[in-house]
Amino acid sequence: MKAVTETSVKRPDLSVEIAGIKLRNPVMPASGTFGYGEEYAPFLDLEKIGAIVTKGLSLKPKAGNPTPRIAETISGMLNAIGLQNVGIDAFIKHKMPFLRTVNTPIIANFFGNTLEEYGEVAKRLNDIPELAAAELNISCPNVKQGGIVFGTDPRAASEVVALVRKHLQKPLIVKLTPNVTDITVVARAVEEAGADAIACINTITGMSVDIHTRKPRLANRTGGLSGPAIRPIAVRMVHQVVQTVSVPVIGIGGIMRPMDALEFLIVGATAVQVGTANFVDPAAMMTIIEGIEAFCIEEGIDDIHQLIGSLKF
Amino acid sequence: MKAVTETSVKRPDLSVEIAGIKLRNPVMPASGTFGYGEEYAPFLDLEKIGAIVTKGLSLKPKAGNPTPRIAETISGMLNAIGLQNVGIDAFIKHKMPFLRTVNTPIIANFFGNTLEEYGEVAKRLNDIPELAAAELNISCPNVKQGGIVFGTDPRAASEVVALVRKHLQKPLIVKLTPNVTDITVVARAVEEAGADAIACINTITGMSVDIHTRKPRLANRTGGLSGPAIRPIAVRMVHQVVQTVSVPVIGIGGIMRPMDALEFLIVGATAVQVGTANFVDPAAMMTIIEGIEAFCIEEGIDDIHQLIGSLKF
Amino acid sequence: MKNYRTKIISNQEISPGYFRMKVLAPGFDEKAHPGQFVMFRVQRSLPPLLRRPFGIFRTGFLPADCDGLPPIEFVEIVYKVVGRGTSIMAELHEGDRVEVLGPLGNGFDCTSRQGEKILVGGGIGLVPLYMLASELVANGCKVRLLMGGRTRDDIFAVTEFERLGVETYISTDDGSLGEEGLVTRVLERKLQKYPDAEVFSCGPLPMLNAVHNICLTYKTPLQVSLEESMACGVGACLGCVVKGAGHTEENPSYLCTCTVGPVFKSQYLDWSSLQQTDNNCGGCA
Amino acid sequence: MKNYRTKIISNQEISPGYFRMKVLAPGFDEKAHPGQFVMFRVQRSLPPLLRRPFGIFRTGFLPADCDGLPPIEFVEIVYKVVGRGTSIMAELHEGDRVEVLGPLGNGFDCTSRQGEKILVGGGIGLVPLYMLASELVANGCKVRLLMGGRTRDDIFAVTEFERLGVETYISTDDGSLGEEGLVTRVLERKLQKYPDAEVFSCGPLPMLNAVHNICLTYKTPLQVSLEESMACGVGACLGCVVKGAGHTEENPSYLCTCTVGPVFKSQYLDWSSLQQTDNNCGGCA
Ligand SMILES: Cc1cc2nc3c(=O)[nH]c(=O)nc-3n(C[C@H](O)[C@H](O)[C@H](O)COP(=O)(O)OP(=O)(O)OC[C@H]3O[C@@H](n4cnc5c(N)ncnc54)[C@H](O)[C@@H]3O)c2cc1C
Ligand SMILES: Cc1cc2nc3c(=O)[nH]c(=O)nc-3n(C[C@H](O)[C@H](O)[C@H](O)COP(=O)(O)OP(=O)(O)OC[C@H]3O[C@@H](n4cnc5c(N)ncnc54)[C@H](O)[C@@H]3O)c2cc1C
Ligand SMILES: Cc1cc2nc3c(=O)[nH]c(=O)nc-3n(C[C@H](O)[C@H](O)[C@H](O)COP(=O)(O)O)c2cc1C
Ligand SMILES: Cc1cc2nc3c(=O)[nH]c(=O)nc-3n(C[C@H](O)[C@H](O)[C@H](O)COP(=O)(O)O)c2cc1C
Ligand code: FES
Ligand code: FES
Repeated sequence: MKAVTETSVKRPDLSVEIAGIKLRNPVMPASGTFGYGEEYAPFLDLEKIGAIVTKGLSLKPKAGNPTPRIAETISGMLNAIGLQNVGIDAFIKHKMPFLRTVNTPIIANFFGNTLEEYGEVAKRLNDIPELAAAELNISCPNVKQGGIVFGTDPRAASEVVALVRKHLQKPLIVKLTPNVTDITVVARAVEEAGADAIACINTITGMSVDIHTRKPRLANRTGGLSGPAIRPIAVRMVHQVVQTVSVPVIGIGGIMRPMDALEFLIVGATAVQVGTANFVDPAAMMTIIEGIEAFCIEEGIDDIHQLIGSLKF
Repeated sequence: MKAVTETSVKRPDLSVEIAGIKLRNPVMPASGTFGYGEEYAPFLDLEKIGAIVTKGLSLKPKAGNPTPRIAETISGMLNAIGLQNVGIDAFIKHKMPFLRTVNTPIIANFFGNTLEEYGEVAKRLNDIPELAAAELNISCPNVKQGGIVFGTDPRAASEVVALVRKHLQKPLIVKLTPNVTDITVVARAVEEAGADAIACINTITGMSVDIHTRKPRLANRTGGLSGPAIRPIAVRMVHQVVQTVSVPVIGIGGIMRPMDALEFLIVGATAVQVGTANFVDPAAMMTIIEGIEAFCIEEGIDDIHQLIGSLKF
Repeated sequence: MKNYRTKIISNQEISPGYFRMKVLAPGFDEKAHPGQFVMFRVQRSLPPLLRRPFGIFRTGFLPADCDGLPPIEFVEIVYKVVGRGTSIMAELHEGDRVEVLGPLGNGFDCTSRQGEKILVGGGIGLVPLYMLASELVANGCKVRLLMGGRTRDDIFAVTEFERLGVETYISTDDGSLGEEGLVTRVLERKLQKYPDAEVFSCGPLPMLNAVHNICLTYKTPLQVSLEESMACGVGACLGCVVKGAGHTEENPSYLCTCTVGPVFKSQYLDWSSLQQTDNNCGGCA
Repeated sequence: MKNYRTKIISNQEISPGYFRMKVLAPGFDEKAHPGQFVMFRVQRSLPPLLRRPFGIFRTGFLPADCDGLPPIEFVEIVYKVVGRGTSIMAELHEGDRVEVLGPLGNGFDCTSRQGEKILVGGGIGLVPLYMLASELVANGCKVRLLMGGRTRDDIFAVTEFERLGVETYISTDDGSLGEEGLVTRVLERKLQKYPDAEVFSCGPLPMLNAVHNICLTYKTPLQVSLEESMACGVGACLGCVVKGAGHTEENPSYLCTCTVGPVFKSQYLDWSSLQQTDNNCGGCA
């Protein structure tokens, strides 16, 4: 990474807008890999990243799954945390006081166990003035409809987005699951139902077995695969979604290095989220931001928008 | 790997039956990664592997896609060969004479560009007496139905399997695509339509971009992701399919080492196919077979069926 | 806590399969407490993807390389080669670049100066007990260390513990060093003799469980250091939880091993679930 | 052809960014033909996943380690560090275990003993020309080698070629060694002088393309060695194809670079598609 000195080169403008929120740069953490922000404050300057995205919140606190909850795979990891979180009340009471002091847009990721619950959480999020936007995780089983995941059925996805849209007075980002036949169908459905932006992808369901105990390596049997292993799949899906919708898209999946983030931006993502990489290097996002900047300078790009969607065929 | 001497230990019985064909062991190549068998004859004894699976055959020769057709990703590779193959006639004329001399079951992988073509190829395969079985690749775009992939639509999948079943007088293995929301739905559909066995998974669609040229690294833009990166996804899908159908399942996806093959067997695959690993080590299947045998001996297993489906919860 | 992008000072095999590694870490010493751990990044390239957690064996200073320079501050870990990550670590050399995140977690509470202090370590579980022992000795406590292992290869650092003034008792399953049998048998004898003792333990789960049961019987306070698979080490991923005492399905209590632990007072843990856990992590924290 | 699970004999930097590696390979010499290549497996662990193709620079024998033992047979490659795999290779040492699959592919046809032989190599494209030159010399042909590079760093093995009795002509883009300018300018001059010459070439695609055009003009027979991304190297994956002369959408002709090539007679190739190919492989075969 080249050092960039103000005097020698003009710094490229990295700022982007997602769902009406202005971000100083297009790099933010992926939900569930950055806690509630405070956990990583010792390791990087939270006022240098584009936004802070919280762990997924639900109406009531959620305990999550039994352990083992994580297992490493080749170039990836499986997790079955089970959406453990403090719940919206404790979030407001215990987590917001810190977040309020940080001059960076806060995005609350959230979910519900039922359609109604999604609506309820959306309403409660309106009570938090400092919240810049909400990110709706539709990769959750629909308890009432026999556990089928909301986000795998365009109709259910559309329904939950419409309901949330009705209740939420904040910009709405909808986060898609990759475990679908055609992600463009779901993307179109949630855009029509009122999503201001689309984030993709969430984890891909996977499984790993310990051949000696002959047990699944996760207590939950299956879990979500994240990390570099899934990046080519994520890039493909972001490419497809960008071609389909007109709202901005946030690219997620296996971003570890600046060049990985650049791949997503080039196929048309307006911003990116960094997940598993935070565990590997708590300052990963800083390296990625600096690397994007250095790349822009090398390529003579003075506004990141010249890069976004610049894929050639 | 421990050396196994006849005198010291009884060799475990590794033989399995798939769709009525008896295999000496459960390890065979994945279609498209082993040419027509002859390519790998200098590197391993073709009479030591469970079966030989050919490159996908079509009615007419097929040229495939422009290059670059392959790109390496982290722990995986993308390919967009585009099903280049010599066609069924040249296969019979130029490839069968060699294959006929090998005392190992031959499985012909095949596909069509239309429903009718699938039927035609199936008929032609009947003309090859030495063919032990046929493996139907339904991960191909349905030219007539606007390019939607047969295998992603349970109805189309069922239709093509039923038609092939009608024409084919050989055991029929159906190979599923992982690019679906719920692989069990397709698995059930093809079982009901007459599949004697199910093979899964084919490659997962992915994409990779060269950030300097800003072009996709494959001329075809997207390609199929294979190799270790996809293994957790493949294990999960094989697990799901095994729970759903009663025909035998062949596990495929990222198998490089004996322990990888064992994972698939433990979740319930009756056999496995080795793909990308052949490129990395042309004798990979030998190592895998020896490793499975050594594992059985260590664990006191005298028949591989004690291992198959022995997953504990 | 901080991510040290740093270098290896030394990396030596001290017993078959056990290595000690010193890593340059300015400022580490004054921040570290006994029982804390670090997240170690083996190398910049994959695999492994995730960092690996290791207990802090000790921190300290080496003489400066040259007059006028400050002494060289290090953090030392002891690790057992069990899998891919630790195998790669065993191949590292002085001067190799590594990253160490730490000190992390809540360590042992050694504020009580009363009574005998009995430390029970099994195998690699000896690691966090060294700093603990030295702090307890510094506090003026009488410290006894019961070291257990499968064979004599699993017993290390005996002289170092003794140099602190700790009384050591060794037992091995095969009798190849010290007394033959389980370390827990020694513990029972000691507790009969010192009814007002406080126990600190780290080791494989079956051992910890036995220690817990013995301490229950003798009504002895116990602190244990636990091990769970970890991705982040800082409370962000929620991968490393254990069930707290009073955990129920309706009113669940999951505690992060990385932030609430790795050291827990035994009464705050749900021991019935720990017994079931299939945590085949081998070693300890 | 065979997969040699073998060891490195030596691995040296011969020019900035260029390395020569000798690998133990009994039986290789008598099988290898000029222009063939090997698939090299960098290491047993990932990454990289796939093997990397390298032209055979030469094969040969070193004196036995001890009287009574057979001489040590080796295959030698020369590689340029361009990415992840070659960077790892540059770190390998004598004695490190590697796997080499080969010899693979169809090499140069050097059966014609008539006329002058002009070899044109650009950068790493010099590699397969060494064995070719020594075979041509052995056949009694007069061999001239035109070596091109961006700077003098890209020119290597000059003395070795000269020792074969080859006349060498060096040109570099920046004039830092030999003549300033493109190697193709030298080729034109030579063809004017030797109208009945046969040309053999390996190098970056723009260079090959220029060589092809010049040879067309002078009606000189040309063989070129091409490079395509390869997964298997044995004709199984069909990843490495190039379009043959007469290729059309309706009547396509795709030739495997790994089995039909890497050396092609230029008239059998579809040069218009080659020009478009975005094969940024840097070097050559
Ligand atoms: C808080 C804490 C402190 C520890 N302190 C020490 C110590 O001082 N010395 C020491 O030798 N070991 C210690 N361990 C265990 C050590 O982290 C594992 O042995 C190491 O991660 C194995 O890595 P590997 O790549 O070699 O093994 P792998 O190939 O990854 O796996 C081998 C075995 O190690 C277990 N394992 C893998 N990853 C982890 C993980 N992140 N956490 C726990 N277990 C894991 C696996 O379940 C498996 O059984 C500690 C663990 C924790 C949680
Ligand atoms: C038949 C043949 C013979 C060759 N002979 C030589 C030789 O003698 N000396 C030499 O230095 N190089 C040779 N090459 C090129 C060499 O294979 C690549 O430079 C090498 O694979 C790059 O590996 P990497 O991991 O360092 O680069 P990567 O990080 O993989 O990529 C860096 C660059 O190398 C290209 N590349 C990557 N993989 C391949 C591949 N499998 N085939 C071709 N290009 C690739 C990429 O397109 C990229 O531009 C030959 C290639 C072929 C096909
Ligand atoms: C431990 C862990 C917890 C996660 N929790 C959530 C969550 O609460 N809500 C959510 O929408 N996504 C969650 N995710 C998914 C990530 O936000 C992200 O979509 C995914 O990990 C892919 O990105 P990566 O490859 O960069 O990690 C979680 C991922 C991990 C690894
Ligand atoms: C180069 C290449 C070509 C392939 N061609 C075919 C094919 O013709 N027919 C088919 O059914 N599958 C084809 N496949 C898919 C493989 O058979 C296999 O399902 C997939 O690669 C996953 O296995 P792996 O991870 O072990 O490679 C191909 C895969 C590769 C890498
Ligand atoms: S390891 Fe991530 S929360 Fe404890
Ligand atoms: S490299 Fe596989 S066919 Fe040529």
